[in-house]
Amino acid sequence: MPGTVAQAGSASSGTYRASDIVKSYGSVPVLKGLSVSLHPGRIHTTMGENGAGKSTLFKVMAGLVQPNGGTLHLDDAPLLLSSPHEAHLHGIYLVPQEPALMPELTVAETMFVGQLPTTGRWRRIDWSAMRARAQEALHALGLDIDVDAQSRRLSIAQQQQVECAKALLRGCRVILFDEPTSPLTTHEVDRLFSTMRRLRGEGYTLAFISHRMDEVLDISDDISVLRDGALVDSVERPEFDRTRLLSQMVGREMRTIPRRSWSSATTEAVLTVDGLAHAPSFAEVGFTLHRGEILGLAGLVGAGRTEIAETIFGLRRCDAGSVVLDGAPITGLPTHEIIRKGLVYAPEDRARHGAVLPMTIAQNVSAGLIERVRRRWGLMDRDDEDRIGAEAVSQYRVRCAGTDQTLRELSGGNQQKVVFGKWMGLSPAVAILDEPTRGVDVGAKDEIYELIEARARAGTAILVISSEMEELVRLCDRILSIYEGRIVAELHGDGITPERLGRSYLSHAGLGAAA
Amino acid sequence: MSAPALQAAAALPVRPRPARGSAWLRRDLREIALVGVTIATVLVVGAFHRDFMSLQNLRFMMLGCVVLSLLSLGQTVVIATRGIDLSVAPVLGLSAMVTGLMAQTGGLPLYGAFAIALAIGLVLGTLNGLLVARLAIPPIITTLGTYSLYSGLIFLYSDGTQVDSVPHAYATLGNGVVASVLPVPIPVLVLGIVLLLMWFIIGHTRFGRAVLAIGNNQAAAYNAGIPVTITQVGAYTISGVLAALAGLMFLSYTGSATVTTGTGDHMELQSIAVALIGGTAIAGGRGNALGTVLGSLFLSVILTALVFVHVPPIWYSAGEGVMILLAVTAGRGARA
Amino acid sequence: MTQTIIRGARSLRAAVAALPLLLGTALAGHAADIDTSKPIKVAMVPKLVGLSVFKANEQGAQTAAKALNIDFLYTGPVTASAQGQVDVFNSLIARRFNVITTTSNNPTQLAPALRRARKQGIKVVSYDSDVSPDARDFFIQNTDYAAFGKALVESVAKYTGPDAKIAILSSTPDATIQNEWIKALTAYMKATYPKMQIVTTQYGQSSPSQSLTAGLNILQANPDVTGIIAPDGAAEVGAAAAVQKLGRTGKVAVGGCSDPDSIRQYVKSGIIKESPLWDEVKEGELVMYVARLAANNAIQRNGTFTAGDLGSFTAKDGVIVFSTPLIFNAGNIDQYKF
Amino acid sequence: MSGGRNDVTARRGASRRLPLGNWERALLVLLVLLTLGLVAAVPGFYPGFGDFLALSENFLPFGLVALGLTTVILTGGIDLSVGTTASLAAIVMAELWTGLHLSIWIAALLGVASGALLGLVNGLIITRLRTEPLIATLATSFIYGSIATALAGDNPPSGFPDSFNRLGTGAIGGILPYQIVLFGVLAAFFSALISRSAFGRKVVMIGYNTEAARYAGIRVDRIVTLSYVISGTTAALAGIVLAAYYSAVRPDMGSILLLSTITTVVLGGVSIFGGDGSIAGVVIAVLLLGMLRQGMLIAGFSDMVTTMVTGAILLGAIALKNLFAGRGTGLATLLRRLRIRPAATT
Repeated sequence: MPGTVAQAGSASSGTYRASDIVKSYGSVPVLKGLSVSLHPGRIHTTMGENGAGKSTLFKVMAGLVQPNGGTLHLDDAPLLLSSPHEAHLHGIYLVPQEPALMPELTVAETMFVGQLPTTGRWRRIDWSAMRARAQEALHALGLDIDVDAQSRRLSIAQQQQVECAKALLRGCRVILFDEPTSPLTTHEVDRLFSTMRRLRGEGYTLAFISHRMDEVLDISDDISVLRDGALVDSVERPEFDRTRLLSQMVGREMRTIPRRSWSSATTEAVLTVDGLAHAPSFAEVGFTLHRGEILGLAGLVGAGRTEIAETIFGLRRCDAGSVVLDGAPITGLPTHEIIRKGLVYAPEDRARHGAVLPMTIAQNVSAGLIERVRRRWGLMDRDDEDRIGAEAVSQYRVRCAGTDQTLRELSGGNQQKVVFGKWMGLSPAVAILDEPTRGVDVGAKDEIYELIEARARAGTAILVISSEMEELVRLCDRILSIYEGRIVAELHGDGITPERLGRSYLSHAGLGAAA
Repeated sequence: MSAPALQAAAALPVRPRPARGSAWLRRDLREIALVGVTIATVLVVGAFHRDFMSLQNLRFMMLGCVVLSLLSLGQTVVIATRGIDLSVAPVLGLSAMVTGLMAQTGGLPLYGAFAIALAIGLVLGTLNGLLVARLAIPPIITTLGTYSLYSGLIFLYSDGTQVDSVPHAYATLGNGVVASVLPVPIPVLVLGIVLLLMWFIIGHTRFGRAVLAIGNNQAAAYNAGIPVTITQVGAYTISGVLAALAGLMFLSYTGSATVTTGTGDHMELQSIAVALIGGTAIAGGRGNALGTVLGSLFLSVILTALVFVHVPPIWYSAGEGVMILLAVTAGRGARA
Repeated sequence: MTQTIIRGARSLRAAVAALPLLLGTALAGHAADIDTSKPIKVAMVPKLVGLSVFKANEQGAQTAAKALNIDFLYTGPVTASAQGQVDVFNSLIARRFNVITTTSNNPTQLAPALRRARKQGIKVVSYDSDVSPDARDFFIQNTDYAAFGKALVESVAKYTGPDAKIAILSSTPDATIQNEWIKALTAYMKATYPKMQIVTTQYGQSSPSQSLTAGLNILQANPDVTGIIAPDGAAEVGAAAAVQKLGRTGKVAVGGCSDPDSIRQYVKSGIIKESPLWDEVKEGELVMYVARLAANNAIQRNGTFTAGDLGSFTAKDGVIVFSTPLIFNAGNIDQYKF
Repeated sequence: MSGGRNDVTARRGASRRLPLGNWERALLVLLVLLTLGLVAAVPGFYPGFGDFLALSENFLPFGLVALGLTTVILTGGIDLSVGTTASLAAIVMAELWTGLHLSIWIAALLGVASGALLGLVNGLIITRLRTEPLIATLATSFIYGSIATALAGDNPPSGFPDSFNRLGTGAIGGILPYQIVLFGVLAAFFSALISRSAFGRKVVMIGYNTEAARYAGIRVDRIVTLSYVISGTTAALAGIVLAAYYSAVRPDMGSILLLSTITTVVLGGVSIFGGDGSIAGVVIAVLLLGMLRQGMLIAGFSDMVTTMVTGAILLGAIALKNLFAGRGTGLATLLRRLRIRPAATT
C-alpha cells in the first residue's frame, strides 16, 4: 500500500468523471442528470445553494449513495461503487465535513480503521508498523499530532487533517472534501489550503465544496455551479467572476452586501459583562451591550467565543466576574432563570443543541418558554401552542407545510428561522446568536440578516458570534476581537472593514499577513 | 503548541516517537487498580483470617469466578459493539441442560459435549446477531425476546427433569488439576486459554478492532470498509459460544443442571456487572478481556471476604451493587 | 415408635419394611373402595416445573390418577414465583378443574387465589409446602416436623460427636418449610446435644451454584465446622460437593434432605452418611387419593381414611402426615429412583 | 422545502386530531381481535362480565409499573430497579403495619412514599454521579433487593385487613375491579402528563435530544430525576397492589415485574432510545399482553409456551415496526422491496 506522500508517485492518472447522474429520494429529485469531471493536478470546486445537490453528488462519487442513473468513469474505465470502502479501493476518498470520530481509539488506529496492517502467521495487528506509518503520514503533511492520543482529544480541524492523512495512507488519488472549511477558522483554512495545494502539486485530483466565495476564488482551478440538482455553470481559472457565480448560484441578481447605513443602537446599557472568566477557555472578558445594538464577537474557532456565550447563558460554570442584565446580576444563575429574565442564546450546532429535529415546528417554537403556552386545566393548550407556532412561521417566513411538520423535514435555513422564532417570540432584551447562518444557503442568509436587523430595530441587544467576516462586517455596529480567551481589539462604525477585522485577531496568531 | 507550516514540515526530521509508556499506563490503569484492590483485599482479610489466604481458598476463589468470567468475556465483546446480551443466561442453562442430560442418560463423551455446546452457542448467538444486525432490532429488545425463547427451549428439552450427576470425565474437567506437579485447576486453565484467545482477538485481530470501531461509531466503521453486519453477528456468536462453554463448565464443576440454571441466578445481570467493573464502556467502543476477568476475580474475592468477615448473606447482593457503582464512578475519575 | 424406625432404617430390610408398616394397617384398602364412577379433573401445580423432586410426585400421581379415573394435568410456572402459580390457578379455575393440588412457593401469596377457587367449589389440596390453612381443604405434610428435625440432627450427630460445630445451609431466609425444620432441629439439638453449636447459617437460594459457593465459603471461613445440615435439595448437594472439592471427605459430615438421584454419588462416596426424606413417588399417589376423596366429599377434616395400597391415614384439622422420615444411606439408596 | 412562501402557516395534522398513531391503532385492532377470538374460542375465558373484568387483576400491576417506566424510557433512560422497588415498598408498608401498628392505609401511603424516595436515589445517582441509567439502576436493584430481604426477615407479614385486600381483588358492585379503576385513572393521568403537560413535553424533548433541551433552558437533571421518582412511585404502587392482591408480602414478589414490563413498554411503541412513544400505546400493550397470557393459560397452554410466545411477539412486532420504518437490512429490505416498486436503474 502506498503509504506516504513521498511514495505517491507522479500524476499520470486520476481523471474522474461523473456523467448524467440522476438521484431522487422518494419522489423528490435531487440530482437531475448532471455531469462533472475532475482532473489530476487540479482543484475542482462545486458551489451552489443548500439543497442544490452538491453533497449528494459528492456522496454518489464516493460510494455513499447509490445513484438512480448515470455513470462514473475513473481514467475512462467505468466504475460501480456500492460502498465508500469500494471507493477507497479505487483510490477515491471523501473527507466529510465533520469527520466521524472513534473517540475511544488512538489517532493511529483511527487512521487505519478498516485496513489495519497485520503481520505474522496469526495475522495479528502490527501495532508498531501502524504507529510508525501513521506518524510518518502526519509528519509528511506537516502535522504535529500525537498518534497515541485518544481521538476524542482532537479538534475538528485536527480531525480533518487526520482524514487527509487517511486518504494518503489508503493510497487514494482522488480526494473529495465535503464543505471542509465551514467549521474551520481562517487560520485553519489556510493550513488546509496549503495542504491541498501541496497535494495538487503532486498530481492528486482534488474536489471540494464551499459557500465562501473568497476561498473559492483563491484556490480553485475549475468551478462548477449547481442549482436545483443541475449543472448551471462551469468555469475554468482565470475566467472567474464573483458576481456571475453568485447570480448563477441563486438564479437571480445578487445584491451586494454593503454595510448597513443605519443603526438602531442606543446608549442604554442592557448587558454588562465584567471580568468574566472560565478556566481555561477565557478570562477577563468585559463589555457592555446596548439596547438596539448589534455587537459582533470575532475570532478563531476555539478562541473562547462560544464559551463566553455559554457562560453568560448559565450553561457553564463562571469562575470569576459578573454579568448584569437590565441592572440585575444574573451571574451563575441557572439557564431557565436567565431566559426568564430576557436573555436568550441560539447555539451554533442546530442539530445537536439548537433544536429538537424530530419534534414539530410548533413544539420547537414553544420549547423556549413552555410556560408561555396558555394552560387549560393545568395542561398545555394545543390551540395556543399552534397559534404561537403559526405566528413564528409567518413572522419569520419559515417555508413549511404546516406547524405540525417536524423540523427534520426543513432545510437548514428554515430550521434556523424556527430557532429564531423560538427565541425572538419572547421579545428578549438580549439575544446571543452563535454562527447564525451556519449551514444556511446564500438566499436564506439574507433573510436571516434582515430578521436580525429587524429585531435590533425592535430594541433587542444582539451579540453575534461569527467566523464569517462578511457577516460581521455587514451586520455589526461594533465588533470585539477575541484571541485565546481575551478581548484584544474593538472596532466600530466606519472602522469596521474585513481587512482590519482580520488583522485584529490574526496578528496575534503571527499570521496577520494571511488576512 | 504552534504548528509549523506545511513547507517546513517536509524538512523536519521524523521526531522520536513519543513515549508510549504514559499512554499505555493511562489505559491500563483500571487493570492495575483491580489487581491492586484485589491483592489488598486478600492481604487485609487474610491478616485477620489466615485461612482466607490459604492456597486452597485462593484456588477456590479463582475457580468460583470461572463460569461468570467466561460469560462476561462474551458480554464484553457484545457491549463493546454497543450492544447488550441478556440471553447469555438461558444459553448457559440450555447448554448445561442438553449436554448434562445426554451425559447422564446417554453417556455422551466429553468431546461430544464440547461439540454440542459449541453448536448450541453458535446457533443461538448467531440468531441474536442476525436479529440485531439484519433486522435492526435494538440489542436489549432482541435479547429480551430471545431470553424468553431460549428459556422455553430449556423446558422443552428437559421435560421437567434435571441433571444430578455427570460422568467421571466431566467431573475431572470441572474439578481436576492439570497435573499433580502443576496444581492448577483445569477450569482455571480453560479460562486462561479463553482469556488469552479473547485478549488476542480483541486486542490484536482485525475482527476485534472492528468490534471496537463499530462500538465507537458504526457509520464511520461502515464507511471505512469494516464489514459491520458480519462483525456484529460475530460478536453475538462469540457471546453465545462462550455462554454455552460456560454452561458446560458449570455442569462439570457443579455436576448439576436444572431448568433455572443461569436464569435463576440472574447470570445475565451478573455478567453485565462484571464487564462494567472490568472497564467495558456501556456506550460501546471500549472493553478488554483482561479487565473483565480481573473484575470477575475481584467480585469473587470480595464476596468470599464478606463471608469471612461474617457479613450476613442477605447483604451480598447489596455489596455487589455498591461495587458496580464504585467501579464505574472511580473508572470515570481515572479517565478524566 | 419413630425411634424404632430410625434405628431400623440402618438396615436395608428394616427400611423397606418400615414404610408400609408405618402407614397403618397394611393392605387394608383398595382403590375399589373409592367411588371412581365420575371422572374428575385434577391439576398438580408444583413450585415450578422442571425439578426432579416435583417430577417424582408427578410420577406417583400419574399412576394413581389412572386408577382413580382422574383426568390429570401437571402444570406450573417456569420460575419459582408465586405470581406464576397464581396465574396457573386462575386458569385452572376458569377451566373448571375439580381439584387443585399444589406445593406453594410461599404460604401467604397464594392464599387469595386459592380461596377464590374454593369459593367456586374447587377442592384445594396442598402437599409438601403448605399454604394458609384457610386457603386449602387438606394439607399433606411430608413428615412430622419434630421428627424430621430430629432425623436431620441425627443424620450428622452420629458422625461428628455430640459437641461438634455445625453449619446450616438452607434455601432462602423465608422458606417456610425449611424454617420449620430448622426450628425443630434447633430445639432437638438443644435438648439432646446441648454442647452442639450452630456457628453459621447460610443460604443457597435453591440454586446449585450458589449452594456450592455457600458451602465452600462455610468450610473455608469456619475451618472448625465438622457437620453441615442442609435441609434443601440444592443445598445438600452443594454442601456435599463443597466437602468433596475441599477434600474433607470423612472430616465433615453432611446431612440434609434431597431426592436420592441427586445425592446418590455423595452417599456412595461417604460424604453423606444419612439423608432423611420421604418417598416422593408414593406421596404423589397419596395426593391423588386425597384429591379423589375430597372431590367425592368422602373425607373429613378430622378422621381416618384409606388410600388404596398406601394404607390408612389420619387427618387432623385437615393436615395429613404422609410418613415418618425415610432415611437414605449407602445401603438402601439404590432402591429409590427419583 | 419547496412550497409557497407563507400560504400555509398553521395546519393541524391528522395525527393531532386522532389520539392514536399508526402503531397504537394496529395494537388496538389486534387487542380487539384477540379478545374476541379468545372469548369465542376459549371456554372459560368469558365466564361473565364481572369475572371477565376480574381477569385484569392478574396483570394490571404490570401496567402500573409500565406507566412509570414509560416516563423513564421516554427520557432515554431505563429503570432496572422497578422490581425490587416494588418489593421493598410493599415490605416497608407491611413492616410499618405490623411493627408500628399504623393503619394499613397510612402504611400504604408511606410505602408509596418510600418508592418515591428509592426513585429519587436512582435519579440522584444518575444525574449527580453522571452514571448511565442502566448501570445505576442495576446497582440499586441489587442494593434494594438486599434491603428488602433484610427488612422482611424470615417471616414476612401477611393477612392484611380485608378492606385493604379489596384493592387487589375487590370490585365495585362486584363488577368493576378497583384495580381497573386505579389503573384507568392513572393511565389517564399519565397520558395527560406525557402528551399535554409541560413536564411531559420536557421529558420527550430530553429523550429526543438532551443537549438541545439543556440549551433551551430545561432543567434536565431535575426532570430526569423526577422521572425516576415517578417510576419509583408507580413501582411502589404496584408493590402495594400486589400486597393487597396476595394479602401478603415477600422480598422477591416484584422480581417478575422487570422483564415483562420492559417488554410491554417496548411493544407499546416506546422507543428504547427515548422521545418516541405514547401512554395510549403502552396501555393497549398492557391489555394485549395480559389478555394473551390469561387467554393462553386458560386455553391450557403452559406457562412455558406463553412465555415463549410473548418473546416471539416482541421480536416480531419490533421487526415489523422496523420494516415499516424502513430500517434494517436483510429480511427487512427484502420485504420492503416487495412493498415498494424498485426504482429504475440504468
